[in-house]
Amino acid sequence: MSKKIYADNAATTRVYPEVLDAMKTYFDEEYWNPSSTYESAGKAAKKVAEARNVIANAINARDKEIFFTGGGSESDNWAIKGVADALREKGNHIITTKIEHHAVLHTCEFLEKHGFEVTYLPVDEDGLVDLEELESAIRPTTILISVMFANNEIGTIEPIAEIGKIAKEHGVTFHTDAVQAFGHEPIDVEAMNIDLLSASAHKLNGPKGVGLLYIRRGTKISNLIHGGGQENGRRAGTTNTAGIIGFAKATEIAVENMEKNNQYEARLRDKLIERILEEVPYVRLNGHRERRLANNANFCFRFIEGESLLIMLDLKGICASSGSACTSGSLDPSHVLLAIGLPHEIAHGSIRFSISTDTKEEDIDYIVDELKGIVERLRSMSPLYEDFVKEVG
Amino acid sequence: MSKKIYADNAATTRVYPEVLDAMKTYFDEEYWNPSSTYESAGKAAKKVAEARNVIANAINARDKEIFFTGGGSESDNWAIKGVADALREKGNHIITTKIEHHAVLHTCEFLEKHGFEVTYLPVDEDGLVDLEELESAIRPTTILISVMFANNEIGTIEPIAEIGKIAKEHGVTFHTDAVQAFGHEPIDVEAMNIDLLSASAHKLNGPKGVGLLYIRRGTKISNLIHGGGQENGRRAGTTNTAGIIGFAKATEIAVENMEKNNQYEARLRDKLIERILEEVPYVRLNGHRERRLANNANFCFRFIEGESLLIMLDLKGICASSGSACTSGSLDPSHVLLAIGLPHEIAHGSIRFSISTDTKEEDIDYIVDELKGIVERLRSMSPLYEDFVKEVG
Amino acid sequence: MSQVTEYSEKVMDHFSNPRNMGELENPSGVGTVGNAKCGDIMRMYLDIDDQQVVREAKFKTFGCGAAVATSSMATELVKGKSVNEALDVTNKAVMEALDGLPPVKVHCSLLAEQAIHAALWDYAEKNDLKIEGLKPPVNDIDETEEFYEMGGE
Amino acid sequence: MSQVTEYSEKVMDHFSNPRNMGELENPSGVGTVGNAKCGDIMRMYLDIDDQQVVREAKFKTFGCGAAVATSSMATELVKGKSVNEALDVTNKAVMEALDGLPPVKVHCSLLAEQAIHAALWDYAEKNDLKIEGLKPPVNDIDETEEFYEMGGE
Ligand SMILES: Cc1ncc(COP(=O)(O)O)c(C=O)c1O
Ligand SMILES: Cc1ncc(COP(=O)(O)O)c(C=O)c1O
Repeated sequence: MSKKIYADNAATTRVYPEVLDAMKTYFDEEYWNPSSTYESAGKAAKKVAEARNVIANAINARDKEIFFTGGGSESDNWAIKGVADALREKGNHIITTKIEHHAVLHTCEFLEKHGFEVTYLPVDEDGLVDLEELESAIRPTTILISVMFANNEIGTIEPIAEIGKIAKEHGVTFHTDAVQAFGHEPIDVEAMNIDLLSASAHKLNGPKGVGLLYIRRGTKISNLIHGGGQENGRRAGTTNTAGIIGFAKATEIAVENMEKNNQYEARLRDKLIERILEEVPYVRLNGHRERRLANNANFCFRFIEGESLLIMLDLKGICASSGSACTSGSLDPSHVLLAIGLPHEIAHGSIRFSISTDTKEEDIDYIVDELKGIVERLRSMSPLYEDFVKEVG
Repeated sequence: MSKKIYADNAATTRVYPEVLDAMKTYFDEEYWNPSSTYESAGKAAKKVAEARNVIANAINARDKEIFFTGGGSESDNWAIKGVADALREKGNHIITTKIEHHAVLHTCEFLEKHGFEVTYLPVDEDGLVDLEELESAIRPTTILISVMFANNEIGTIEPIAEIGKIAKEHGVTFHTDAVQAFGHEPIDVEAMNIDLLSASAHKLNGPKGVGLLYIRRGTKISNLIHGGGQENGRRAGTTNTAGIIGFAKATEIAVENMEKNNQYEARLRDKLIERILEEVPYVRLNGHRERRLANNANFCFRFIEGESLLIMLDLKGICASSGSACTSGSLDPSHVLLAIGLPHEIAHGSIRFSISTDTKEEDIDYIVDELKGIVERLRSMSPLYEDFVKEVG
Repeated sequence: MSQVTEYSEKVMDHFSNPRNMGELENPSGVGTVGNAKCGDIMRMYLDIDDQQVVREAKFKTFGCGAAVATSSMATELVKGKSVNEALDVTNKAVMEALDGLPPVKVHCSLLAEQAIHAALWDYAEKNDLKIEGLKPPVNDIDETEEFYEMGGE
Repeated sequence: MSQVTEYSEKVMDHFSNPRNMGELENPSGVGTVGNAKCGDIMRMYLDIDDQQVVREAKFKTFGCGAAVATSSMATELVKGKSVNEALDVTNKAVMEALDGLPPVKVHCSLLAEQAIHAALWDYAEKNDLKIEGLKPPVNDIDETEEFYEMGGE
């Protein structure tokens, strides 16, 4: 197979050479534990401090408000369980949405087993949270609102600043899972009144296994990983110097090029969306048409199941992803697609293309050209399509 | 400064070139998310599966019993909180020791605030747990015994197989923090009746930010990081392919060379211990003389405070570590040194040398030679020594 | 673990080049099993001659790679068999013929078995036959949801 | 964050090359403050002439790098000063002279201030003087623990 188009950047991204370069020394030469006393270790500590500063600046936070973790999932778990534990006396109610990542949803479900009550807000057909609905869900016992910055499947960007404002007015702590947005969309924790924010390095051309939780000064939150005094006593574990330094380098590059990259990606994304909607029948674009991540295009192809589509694309050298249940071994398709109101049958036929600046214009054409043939072929195999054609006549 | 001797391998280790080599591709070329459907991702998944196998074999576990985490601290937190949560109905009593790493101790303290009772077993002057004391601490409500495999400060190796036997006889889940022992001491989870075991890659020349929890099949334990279905649904978070592959490579090298390395290190360690005990007055070796990690030597130098000693060594190019409180900002010295019965004043004067196969015989001589001068100099500055000399006459 | 790499070569072959895909004009029996809600629907067409031998088998499948491959293999396995022999084409037989399936995909082979049975049942009904050991198919295909009527695209 | 790199160059200089380290044979005043249990003990010797001017100052310190450096700096600062001026050598003055200390080390500078006061108090007592603003030192040096008598090495 010669052709290779990676269109699954929402799953993970290529580590940039500059990022790997920045990290390398911290594996073998400057391998010191930055918590140690000797001078060499101080160099590593200084580098980590610089990294923290770069990352803090990216979201208008203070250095001391950035806490490095082992990834986005840990950050989400920490934010939610940490607030739940710290504010247990104050209340037991949490508000989130039906379209959160499982790192949020399953954490909330865990808390439900421990006496917490969780409101899972519905979203509209574009995946947007309704602000009035959110506000009216707030109770005297509400201790946390957790709404994702941008959805990982359908790319919809939530009205975070507006939610932050509501949360602030009601004195409720506000967490946002910004794993898909950090380094991709402008974020200002001050202007947006964000109290807690999760991010993960590998979604922006950094390494896997390192993430962060932004914690606004003064926010009440218990630790999740207890132990040594690292991260100002808030998150134990020997500092992952290489990972953190790589994260910072990736952030630096992402922030510097954000506008340019987004313009580039949005143009290709729009071309992909337009060609597919025009040239393939019985297709639906999932997610909001405008308020969406620049790199995300998600479709449902009627009468077709996602995994089959995915494998056929793979055989043509195209890497994409599907919200189909078949890839996960469960019977239910993506909870996100169900939440935007798709029937199971349609939701099973979803595919997500998440492009990057590595994607070329000709790649988009190649994707659409191949996709047309594949969709046609799979429909010719589909009993659902057979019935549909017979019905329609 | 030309001379540079790194004698702090218990804090962290150099990543071997072979390990970095094994990892590299998984950052930039094979950066795929191993949970993805397309074929390329399958390669990464296969590599991770191989890594899991290498690591499982190292401790006589099955592949499915190995769960990768973000480090030793996370593994400890998971083991303890996970069992506490899963067995809450069965009981609320946990047994551990006074000399555990903070990742264990602070987790236990957290649980104490949540209705659990914890017995912190004392140790003898060598740092060994008393088996009878342990057995008699078991109550009908005991749900977990957590005793470290080897102590990170004084190097003492606990009687793990014996503890495993007792735990099994009483039907109590047994966790061991083997962060210092994994890859350094032979471990057999079957023979030793270990139910849960924590390890961390960076203690054996692997990368920082990746660890594991071994979970014996059938062990009841809740998740700590909820979310995606990675690690068989037990630990969410995008798989840290490079980290895991590096961890496996490091394990492979460590296991293959364990005997040879331990012989080498133990010889140098013994030389260090013997020369210091002979040539420096008023010194105490901490930890068991024989049942100790091959790379660990820990001393208390009377009349001297550890941080001063550490800086002076650093100025001579020697990197070591101290259990002195002054490096941590607290007023109490190491809880481990206090637990083996040292008075505060003596405990403040501790230093740990943790060598590696990189350490040369001449390094040992250099350390001792420099140390003698430094100890003498610091004693000449010490009012405690002044008083002592005057008293003794 | 990725699914694709867990598929055997045989599965990938039957997915990429499915045998007997399509419809039969006047089938002796046709059966549809599965559930669009769950993401799998298999339809099997059988052409059975007077000697009760399956002369032709065709399928259409909405479903994952394993669903397509098991359908394809199932048609191959029943072709040329007597009705009674065809009844013995179990999900195990299909799986073995495909060199195995990943654990999460075992249900697809069950579906293939059910599809054969459903088609045979249809054949039996049409011809007023009683086939020893054949039970009526459980038709759990969901009602088409009313998404499109409700303005869905 | 590592401690060493948080030390200013001045601190490192006064730690590596402490000024006035040692004892005085017949000091006008000597004071010992701190607590072995907490890991810091400072002893300051002062030689004060008839004009109540500090002619000589020496110290001995058991403690961390900052403890040594603040002792050294404190002796430098009191030398040549009158007793009343010496009283004004506060922990702040010591810290400033050292270009600052890491937050966890600020207590060392307080100890240095106390050591000066303790030595001055001793001088005042010996000479039956009353020095304005000087309070008796709090002697919180721990009882020597009985570890060695109990068989400790
Ligand atoms: C005994 C022991 N347990 C746990 C840990 C924590 O491991 P990590 O720093 O990888 O989280 C360490 C080392 O720091 C250790 O020595
Ligand atoms: C929105 C969102 N939240 C959380 C996560 C989890 O991040 P990680 O895989 O780094 O733990 C992801 C990606 O996997 C994500 O897309």
